[in-house]
Amino acid sequence: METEKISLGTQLFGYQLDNPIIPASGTFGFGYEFADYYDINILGSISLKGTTKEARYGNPLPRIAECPSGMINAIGLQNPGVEKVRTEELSKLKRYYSKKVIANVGGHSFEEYVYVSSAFNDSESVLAVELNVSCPNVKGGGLVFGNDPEVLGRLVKEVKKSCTKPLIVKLSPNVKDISEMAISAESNGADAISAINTLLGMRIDLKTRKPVISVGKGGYSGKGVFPVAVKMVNDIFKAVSIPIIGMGGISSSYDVIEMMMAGARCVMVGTANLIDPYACKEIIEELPITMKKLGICNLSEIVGCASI
Amino acid sequence: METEKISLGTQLFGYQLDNPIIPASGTFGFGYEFADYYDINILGSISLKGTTKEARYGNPLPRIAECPSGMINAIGLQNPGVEKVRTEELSKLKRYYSKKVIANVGGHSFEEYVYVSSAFNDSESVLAVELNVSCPNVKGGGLVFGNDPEVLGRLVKEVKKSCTKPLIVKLSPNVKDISEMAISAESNGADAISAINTLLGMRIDLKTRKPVISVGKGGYSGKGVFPVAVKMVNDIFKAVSIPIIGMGGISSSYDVIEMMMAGARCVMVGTANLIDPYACKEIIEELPITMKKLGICNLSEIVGCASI
Amino acid sequence: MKKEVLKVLSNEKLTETIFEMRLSGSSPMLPGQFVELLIPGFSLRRPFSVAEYDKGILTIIYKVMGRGTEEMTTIKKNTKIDTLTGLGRGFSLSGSEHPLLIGGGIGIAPLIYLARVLYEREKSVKILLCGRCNNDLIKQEEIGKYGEVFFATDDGSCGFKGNALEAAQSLFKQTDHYYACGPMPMLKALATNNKKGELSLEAHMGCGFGACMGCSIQTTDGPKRVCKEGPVFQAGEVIF
Amino acid sequence: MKKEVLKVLSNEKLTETIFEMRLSGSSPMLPGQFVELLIPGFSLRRPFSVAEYDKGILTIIYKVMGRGTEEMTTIKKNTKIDTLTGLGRGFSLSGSEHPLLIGGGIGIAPLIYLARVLYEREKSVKILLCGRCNNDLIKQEEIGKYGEVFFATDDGSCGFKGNALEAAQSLFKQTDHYYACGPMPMLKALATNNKKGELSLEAHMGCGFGACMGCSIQTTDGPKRVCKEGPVFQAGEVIF
Ligand SMILES: Cc1cc2nc3c(=O)[nH]c(=O)nc-3n(C[C@H](O)[C@H](O)[C@H](O)COP(=O)(O)OP(=O)(O)OC[C@H]3O[C@@H](n4cnc5c(N)ncnc54)[C@H](O)[C@@H]3O)c2cc1C
Ligand SMILES: Cc1cc2nc3c(=O)[nH]c(=O)nc-3n(C[C@H](O)[C@H](O)[C@H](O)COP(=O)(O)OP(=O)(O)OC[C@H]3O[C@@H](n4cnc5c(N)ncnc54)[C@H](O)[C@@H]3O)c2cc1C
Ligand SMILES: Cc1cc2nc3c(=O)[nH]c(=O)nc-3n(C[C@H](O)[C@H](O)[C@H](O)COP(=O)(O)O)c2cc1C
Ligand SMILES: Cc1cc2nc3c(=O)[nH]c(=O)nc-3n(C[C@H](O)[C@H](O)[C@H](O)COP(=O)(O)O)c2cc1C
Ligand code: FES
Ligand code: FES
Repeated sequence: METEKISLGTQLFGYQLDNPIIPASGTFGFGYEFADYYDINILGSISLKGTTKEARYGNPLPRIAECPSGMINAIGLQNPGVEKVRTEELSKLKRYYSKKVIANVGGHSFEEYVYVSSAFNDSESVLAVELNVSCPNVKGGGLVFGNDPEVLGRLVKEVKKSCTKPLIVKLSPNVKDISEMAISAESNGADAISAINTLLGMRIDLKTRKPVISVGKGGYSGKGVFPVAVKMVNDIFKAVSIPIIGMGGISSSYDVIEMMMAGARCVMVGTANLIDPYACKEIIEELPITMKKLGICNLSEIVGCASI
Repeated sequence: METEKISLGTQLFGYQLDNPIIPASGTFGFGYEFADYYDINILGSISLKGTTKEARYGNPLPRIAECPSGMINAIGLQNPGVEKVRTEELSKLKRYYSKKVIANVGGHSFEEYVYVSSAFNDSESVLAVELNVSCPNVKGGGLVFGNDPEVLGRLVKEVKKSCTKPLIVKLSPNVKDISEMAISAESNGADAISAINTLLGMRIDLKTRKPVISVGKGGYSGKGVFPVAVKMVNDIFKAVSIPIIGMGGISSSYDVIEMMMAGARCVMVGTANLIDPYACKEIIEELPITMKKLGICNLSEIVGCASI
Repeated sequence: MKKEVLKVLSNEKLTETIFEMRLSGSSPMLPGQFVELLIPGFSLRRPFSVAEYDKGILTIIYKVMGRGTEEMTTIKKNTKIDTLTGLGRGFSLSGSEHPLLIGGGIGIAPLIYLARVLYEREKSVKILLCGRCNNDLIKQEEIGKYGEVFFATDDGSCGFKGNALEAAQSLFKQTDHYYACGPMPMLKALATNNKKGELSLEAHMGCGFGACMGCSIQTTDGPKRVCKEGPVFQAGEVIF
Repeated sequence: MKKEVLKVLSNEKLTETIFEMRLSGSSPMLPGQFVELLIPGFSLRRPFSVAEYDKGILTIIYKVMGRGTEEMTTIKKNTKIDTLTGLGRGFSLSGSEHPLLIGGGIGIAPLIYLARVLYEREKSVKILLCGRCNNDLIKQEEIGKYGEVFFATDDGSCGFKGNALEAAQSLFKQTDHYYACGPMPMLKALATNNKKGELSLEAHMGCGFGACMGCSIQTTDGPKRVCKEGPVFQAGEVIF
């Protein structure tokens, strides 16, 4: 097989992505700072830092704890607020990135999700809105939107009423059955699923005998979550027919291919960017070589092929 | 601090364990084979391979898949059946191990759990029965006993009626909220909780494009699950007052201490035994040295100290 | 079983995808037994049959199959490798005066040591080496020292053109016991045809020393572990 | 920021718990900037201030605090280390003719390079080294070459007996600008007392180059990242 004949292209909501590699929300800032390191136009798309209605500082430090095979974060959705993101951050990014991006939306109430997700309706450079449903529902007594299929369904339906962009619902893995959640999202109008968000985890500082993270627990990500992510993406693939954006612990072109075989149409790379700022670039460069080794001409042929 | 003054002892159901290190079920066979490698009497106790009513071969091969930071298994509860375990395996083990052990019980129906767990009533060398509730409920349509608090409560209540040994309920991490499960177990009579069992995971063979494991998915264990286990053990600690046996990814004396600070009274070591047959021995030898470094005299002083 | 730190003496290419690694410091190994190497960066150990053993020096011959064996090709001389030695039970060494050894592909590896030991015990050894093409038939010269060697290749590029069973048919008549190692379909074909032999099997392993039940096969005598009761089984006992 | 593979030239013990590592192959670094080393076996990089830089040779001085820095002490000469260099913004180098440098414990490390550069710019440099005891006051001689050195220890085993703020009080009168690095309580005390200075802060880092928001502190000017807008901040802007 000739490397030249290998095609990395894929489609999402009718938009052509040059390749399936998208930096994951929260691990790539608002993108433009990575332009100092390489030409970010090579990326399929970019998922921006989670955005809320008002500016948020997030949680007290420390917000990061190391794990044997990944890390825990409890950033607490630090962001400058949707108005600034829509006006300033998006236009800064536009100077370096000519393709469309994904706006990641957080929220602590139905109203906030609806408000923030429809704030991007007129943003030309936004391909889709990605709803991060792992945030606690402050008004609903701290319950999480992301672990009750009924609540999730209502949220998706509400958001779809006013958000005109294609809607990606990003699922939390901290559930009993993720396919139940995916089905609820799909049947209430979601246009795609992304998964997985971080697993709940905790580390303790043996000297202070207290949790490393100021707020106790946080979200575990990185290589250690990969087998869980592959399994959940495959569960979702078997349950719904909308496209899936797979993520969780991807750090090489091999992982990309495995995630796609499990059912992902494209993938997001998170923690790997933090340890190696060039991770996405290296994966994109490796991908055709690995495909050749494995006899894969076209990535679309492998999506979900491992389902038994 | 003098190393001699350091005490590793702990109590479980009034029985004195010389140290909190117990090989986890399924990773130490029926124990006696490890006597070829070292004197297994140094172990606090041993949790035996999961036992069912009838002999089981388990799942077809391959049953094992490697992960970046651990492994996936789908053994499918291979065991010679409770009768043989009670008579042959226990007495073989008695030749090499003079302390009491934990009988791990699997089942595919209420009746099977009840039958197997009470089969050990008269086994003197059995300290307690550990109920592995992650098995699918064959009669209940494949539903798992371990992810519905109501079903779990009924199971524990049933088993307690006829099983006279202290009952350890071993919880699955594949739930929305593990403390809910722990509370249900405690309020229905469980004498201790052990956690976590394996996380559901999947790996795909990139050459065959099919899952590595014959039955598709399996249980993910090893270092990569440690942050999840610490978090869940801490959740359980805050929810119940019965003792907790913590496990999931422990591979060093540091991990033992972290798990105890999260709330575990003693710990089980699983996958580490498979990669290094001397893992438990090395951890037991390291433990006093690490305690000294950290200024810990007595392990009981740290149980749950990280709760905030 | 022993946990030992072995030192790499050499790590050389035999063919495009097959390498030979020599390691020092190993406890005694019997033909058919295997070792497990812990390759830095990987969680599980990799199992390899002993291809030669002499006074503490162990040879393995490995084929690049995936990311672990690929990584192994980069290991340099003097590297220290955490290894479990003396795993499994080997081939029976007595019982037949006219043994036939049948190796398919990389399954030839364990037969080298076996051939030498049988030869030193003055058996009249016949060896059938099978592969897809001539390139697969490694160590022809060395093996030739220990007995009469026959070849079979799928493409006919060396010896008989055909598969192992076809090639073995005439040799079966001249032996009362065979030893086979190779791909599962080959072993199954041989065992179905002739029960008077021993097969060395492979299985994905969690531990390699009997603790996890990850490698259990079904036999006429109940489940047995490839790593503990095996990797060598009687041809008649394996349920395929 | 650059991703570079540096080579260890030396890795020597300075005191019971403090080590000095010299690495070659680094792009230029400014005083107050930091690097992140990827220690094999660990997931996240470890951040260290540049303690000296000269023609591609970078020096860091590190204290053993946990398992990562403990592992670092075993790194041998010629080992190659995956490193991010040129991280963060350094100290301002102009603006004061009579700067005061205040280092607490391992916080002394970045002040060595800073002191030299200020000295070479012909500033009249005063340096206050603080610690629990004399043992903490590393590199006294080297620093002495760049300015007038003062000492303060909690136990009085060297110089003034007392903490950094107490010791700094009289020196503050002789300077219009200070640079401080050390434990958070020390920095807080200094900044509360005197706003005319710069502080080098620490924070647990997810990335080290501005991508994760793991290290954001609150300032009078909104949230700022220790790794990107810092690690050096104006004493007056940090909200403790
Ligand atoms: C008893 C025994 C003896 C063996 N002797 C030899 C030998 O002498 N020479 C040789 O080249 N190969 C031998 N093998 C096969 C060898 O172990 C595998 O080819 C090797 O583990 C593949 O590793 P990988 O990382 O390259 O492949 P990957 O596919 O990337 O490995 C992924 C995982 O699957 C396991 N795995 C994959 N294929 C096999 C297999 N066929 N058997 C067991 N585990 C597997 C790996 O060990 C690893 O845990 C033997 C296997 C067994 C069980
Ligand atoms: C900008 C900056 C410059 C620094 N310069 C120096 C220096 O010159 N010399 C020196 O000895 N130390 C310096 N430190 C602190 C040094 O990074 C930590 O002591 C080191 O990371 C501890 O690693 P460990 O594995 O030994 O500790 P562990 O506690 O085992 O580490 C666990 C995790 O916490 C992180 N961590 C723990 N303590 C700190 C800390 N104080 N700051 C940041 N991360 C931490 C580790 O990086 C790791 O991710 C600096 C920190 C920062 C942020
Ligand atoms: C530091 C950090 C910040 C994150 N912030 C967000 C966020 O704002 N919104 C979101 O949907 N996911 C967020 N995530 C989750 C990631 O997008 C991703 O789902 C997860 O980390 C798993 O992928 P990985 O293992 O490749 O990192 C964050 C993850 C990390 C590590
Ligand atoms: C090969 C293997 C077999 C297992 N078999 C059982 C079992 O029979 N019963 C059970 O309760 N848990 C079983 N487990 C789960 C372990 O006891 C333990 O809960 C889990 O592996 C997490 O711990 P670890 O990360 O230290 O391995 C098994 C785990 C492995 C790896
Ligand atoms: S590999 Fe664990 S029992 Fe054989
Ligand atoms: S450490 Fe990631 S932004 Fe500073």
